Amino acid sequence: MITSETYRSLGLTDKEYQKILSLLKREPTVTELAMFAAEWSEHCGYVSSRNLLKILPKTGKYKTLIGEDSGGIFVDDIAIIFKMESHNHPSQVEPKQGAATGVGGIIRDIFTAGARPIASLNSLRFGSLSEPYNKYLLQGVVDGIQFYGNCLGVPTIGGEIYFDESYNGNCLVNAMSIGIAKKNELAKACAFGEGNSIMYVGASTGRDGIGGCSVLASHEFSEGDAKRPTVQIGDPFMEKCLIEATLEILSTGYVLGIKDMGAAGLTCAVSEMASDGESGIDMELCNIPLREKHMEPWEIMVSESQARMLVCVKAGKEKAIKNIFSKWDLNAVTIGKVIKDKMVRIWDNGKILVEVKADILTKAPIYDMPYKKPEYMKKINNLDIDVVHEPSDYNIVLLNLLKSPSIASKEWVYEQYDHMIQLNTVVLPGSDAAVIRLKGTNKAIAATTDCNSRYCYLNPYRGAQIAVAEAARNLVCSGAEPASVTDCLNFGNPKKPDRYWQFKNCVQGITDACEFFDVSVASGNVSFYNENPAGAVYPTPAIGMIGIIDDINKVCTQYFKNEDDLIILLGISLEELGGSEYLKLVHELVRGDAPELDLKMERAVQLTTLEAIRDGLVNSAHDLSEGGLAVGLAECCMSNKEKLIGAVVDNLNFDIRTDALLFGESQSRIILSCAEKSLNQIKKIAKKHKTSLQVIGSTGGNRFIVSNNDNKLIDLSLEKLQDTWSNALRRDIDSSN
Amino acid sequence: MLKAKVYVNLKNTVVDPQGLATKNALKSLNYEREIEEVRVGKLIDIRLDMSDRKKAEQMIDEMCKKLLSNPTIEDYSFTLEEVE
Amino acid sequence: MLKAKVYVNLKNTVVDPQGLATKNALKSLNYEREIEEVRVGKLIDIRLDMSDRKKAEQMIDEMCKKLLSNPTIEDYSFTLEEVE
Amino acid sequence: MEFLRFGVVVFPGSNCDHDCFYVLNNVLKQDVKYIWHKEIEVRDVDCIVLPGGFSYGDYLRTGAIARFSPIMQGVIDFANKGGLVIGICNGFQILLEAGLLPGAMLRNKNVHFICKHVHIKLLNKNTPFTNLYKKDEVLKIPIAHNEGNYYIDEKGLKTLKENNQIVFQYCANPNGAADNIAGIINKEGNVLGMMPHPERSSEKELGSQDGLFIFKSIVEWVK
Ligand SMILES: Nc1ncnc2c1ncn2[C@@H]1O[C@H](COP(=O)(O)OP(=O)(O)O)[C@@H](O)[C@H]1O
Ligand SMILES: [Mg+2]
Repeated sequence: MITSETYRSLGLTDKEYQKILSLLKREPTVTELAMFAAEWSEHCGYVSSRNLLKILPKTGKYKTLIGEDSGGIFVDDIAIIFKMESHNHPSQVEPKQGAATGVGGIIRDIFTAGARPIASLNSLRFGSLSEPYNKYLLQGVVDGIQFYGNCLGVPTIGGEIYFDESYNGNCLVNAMSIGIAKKNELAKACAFGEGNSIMYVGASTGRDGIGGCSVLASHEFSEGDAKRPTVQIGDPFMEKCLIEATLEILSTGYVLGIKDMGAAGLTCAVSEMASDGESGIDMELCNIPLREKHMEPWEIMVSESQARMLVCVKAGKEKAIKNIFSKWDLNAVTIGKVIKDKMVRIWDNGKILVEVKADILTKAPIYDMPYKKPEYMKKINNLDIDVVHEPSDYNIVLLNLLKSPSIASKEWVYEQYDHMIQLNTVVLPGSDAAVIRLKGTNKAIAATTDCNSRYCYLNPYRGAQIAVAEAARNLVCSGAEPASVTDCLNFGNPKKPDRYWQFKNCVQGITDACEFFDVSVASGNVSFYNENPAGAVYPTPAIGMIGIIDDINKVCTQYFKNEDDLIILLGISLEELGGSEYLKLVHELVRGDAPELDLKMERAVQLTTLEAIRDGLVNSAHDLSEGGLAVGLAECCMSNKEKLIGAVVDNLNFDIRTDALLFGESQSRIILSCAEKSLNQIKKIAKKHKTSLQVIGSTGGNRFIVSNNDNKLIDLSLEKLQDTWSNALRRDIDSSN
Repeated sequence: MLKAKVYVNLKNTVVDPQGLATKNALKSLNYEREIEEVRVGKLIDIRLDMSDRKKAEQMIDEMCKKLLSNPTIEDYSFTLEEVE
Repeated sequence: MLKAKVYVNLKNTVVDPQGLATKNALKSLNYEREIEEVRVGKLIDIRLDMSDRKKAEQMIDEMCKKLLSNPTIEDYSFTLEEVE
Repeated sequence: MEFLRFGVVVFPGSNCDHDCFYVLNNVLKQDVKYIWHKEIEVRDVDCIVLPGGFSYGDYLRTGAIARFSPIMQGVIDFANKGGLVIGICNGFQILLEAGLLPGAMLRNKNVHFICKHVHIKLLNKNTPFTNLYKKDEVLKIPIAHNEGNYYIDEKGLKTLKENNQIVFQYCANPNGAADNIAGIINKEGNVLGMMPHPERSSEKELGSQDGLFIFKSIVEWVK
């Protein structure tokens, strides 16, 4: 007998349970109930987000493929598959393994699509580093990412990290992976063709991640059991073998479908492969390789043990598949077959346990969630700029900004990641976007992750648009055409209307911005319930974007290259301080509105930059973001450690407040540097695109000097700047509290 | 002077990839039949410049909880002995 | 069934980077004065499906020499106990 | 002989195997084949490459488990007969564990993985692996490792020096290695181990071509 207590503690509502009863026309078995609970959960079923996610654009200037588990675009005959996914909650309790298994999970999504993983990125959020636990989280997460990615041999080429109190108690760990395949080598995640075999491959099954479902256990939990952790130990070595074995079986032509067992493990893999293939699966549990003794069938069905996959194999070819897996010392066993009626039928030693129509399981209910504009916005959206006093020493402000961990160099982080393996990384981390070449072609991929969640907090719609615009801007600065997006939407409890309002507006913002730039959203992931006792984390719709470079010789980086180059500012600086790092750091204010965003102007600035790079006219391109003009210029001077180059910026002549001029975060601005002889041609390009262009100074020397109307505002040595910026994070971590 | 020997082990319910790899390696070294299970943990030796055993015990316990192990996935134990 | 506990430690003459890092981390957790030295080693638990203690001892010793420790930098020791 | 035949050994967990293959085959235009770790004999190659990576996950100790892979006896036999063997990064660690080179590897001094370009100085150009470099040349070449902190006791170090076995030294020590050692060769001069990755500095697009000359030197030597 299933009691209301049981299904409720599995997360099913009364209404949902009634629906199950009416669909089945009988009471579900325990195993069936566990499967429904898993499939209809937020995590697998996207029950409160699916309605909204529908609006994200599925097409763009590059032909887009929306796959079952990941998505991508086509460039000539190459498919570029990519996706970002969250692993926030496991990382909060066990940062190293949580982050490691997060990386492992997303990379499995890529190679089960048939693509060889060629790069990883991430997007991380932590609470303030003044708290020891947040330091521990940062170190642990970075350690987990390096441990897993380095061992797999997939370069981690970029990412972003921000620190803010809103993430105290709930860090965000979003991992992104990119893979490539020949167009015709892609694999599907479905099962079809009556009589074909269903094989289980990879690691054995244990009681990992069955936490929520343990209410189903009929026996009393004994001591160790009850505290069974939901965190797992990552095994990159096993996964590395799995990658090689999987790509090898896919090349045999005997594999019809393959799916990773991720969330909800076998349940999800079986029911979705059957339903996506419009067929049924009949399988026997007793053949499944188990790691622990006395596992109940429902435990096997919902276990989330790592590094396992389900494969649909042409009848008669099982042996060939098995041989490849044995070569890599991995399991491969036949556990069932494809059947014509669209049922999921599961046996345990000949006893029937589950008999459900596949798409009943996979068609989770969809809910329209109530939403309401949050109260806090009224309070914080207006900022009286007149009460913000201008500082007296801009040198100090600049140094403090460069020291702030969200702006400081992330070298301490990316030096721990192998970012060169596979011999493709043409632009290493440390520039606006990383660039990896596509061997055998003249092309390259640029990739970045971006999101300023403070903007999203102040203005979810525009904040999300800015995340897309900034990602595109970063790609353009490397010489790439923005091509497609993956997103990872990190929000609070969706059942709270104010949180859902944030979510809805961010999704709308992403949609509108992507449509404007004509880039598709090829894949993504939603993570709700990111809350701490003080409330939800800032709405954080992390954007991962990839761009295409047609000519690998036309790649650009952000740092100044030569002495005596001209420094050009594209775009317009407004008198706005809302949401800026400066306002937070110096005035301890999180107020105002997110910066203005004029998408047309954004496009004009980007088109100008891209055309100038392609014409070989510019020597460097860097977009302005957190910390504004002063920080952006300083980065141009010092982000190439091997060659620091100073700058004299003496032609600003702006008529806005000095702090806004130096540290305001107006959007749609890019700093270029070029030889004097190229200026006229760049001007012509800017004019054609109706972009505002101003020569603001020139490079050279060993100081960074900024003045306005003959007023010296900043004058610092490069050594001081470089030391402050590049060692800040290391110092924060090493300092004792 | 006191010396603490701290043993940190993965919980029994957690898979230990390192132990598994070591087990397989030992098996291929011809200990095929005998080896049942291998688990690899940490052994941390700490020399303390103090003599109060009680206090030392408390301190080591604290360190284990705070830094040396993660109770989510690991168990720890320790012994204390007098040394020169 | 026998269970061997194998302890593998860096030799005293070898600097232990991990031990040093752990020591510094502990110091920053306010155990500034007490901590003299920290060294991090390995603890390898091996369950053996055999009952002959003598033979087991010999076997574990062999494993230590061959695989579990590197004599250039490490020392090892072990204990054996009866378990179910 | 038209082409040199290189054999790149693949252990489970090797992950620079493709990179080495690519450079030898596509950049240097030589014959290359993979050698699976379960093979027991090395046949028809002029030089064996033990590539970087995490053989067996680097569990227990780097290179410790790989050292017992079936192929290693073949590699040892090959080396003892004077065959050229180069171990890069994890390959170097395996050579140490296998006893083909003296010493051992410890964790990096900062206990972090380090991936970056470094500069190394050539100390011995009279080897099959370095004959095309200039004397005392400084190379820009990437490192990427967790355990590159080379350890050897004093007596051993003295022997290395006496026999000119230290081939590369870091210009600025990144990991704590004894005597700044980045690469060493055996007494007989046919087995080289080095932590930096020459295959990662073999093409202009990737920022340096300084490593390519190691492979070129091998070709030159055998011819
Ligand atoms: N978590 C991370 N992992 C790897 N690289 C990172 C990470 N965080 C930042 N980086 C790298 O540091 C550089 C600067 O990052 P960021 O300040 O976020 O740039 P931007 O403001 O231009 O988006 C980029 O090259 C980025 O990829
Ligand atoms: Mg940027």
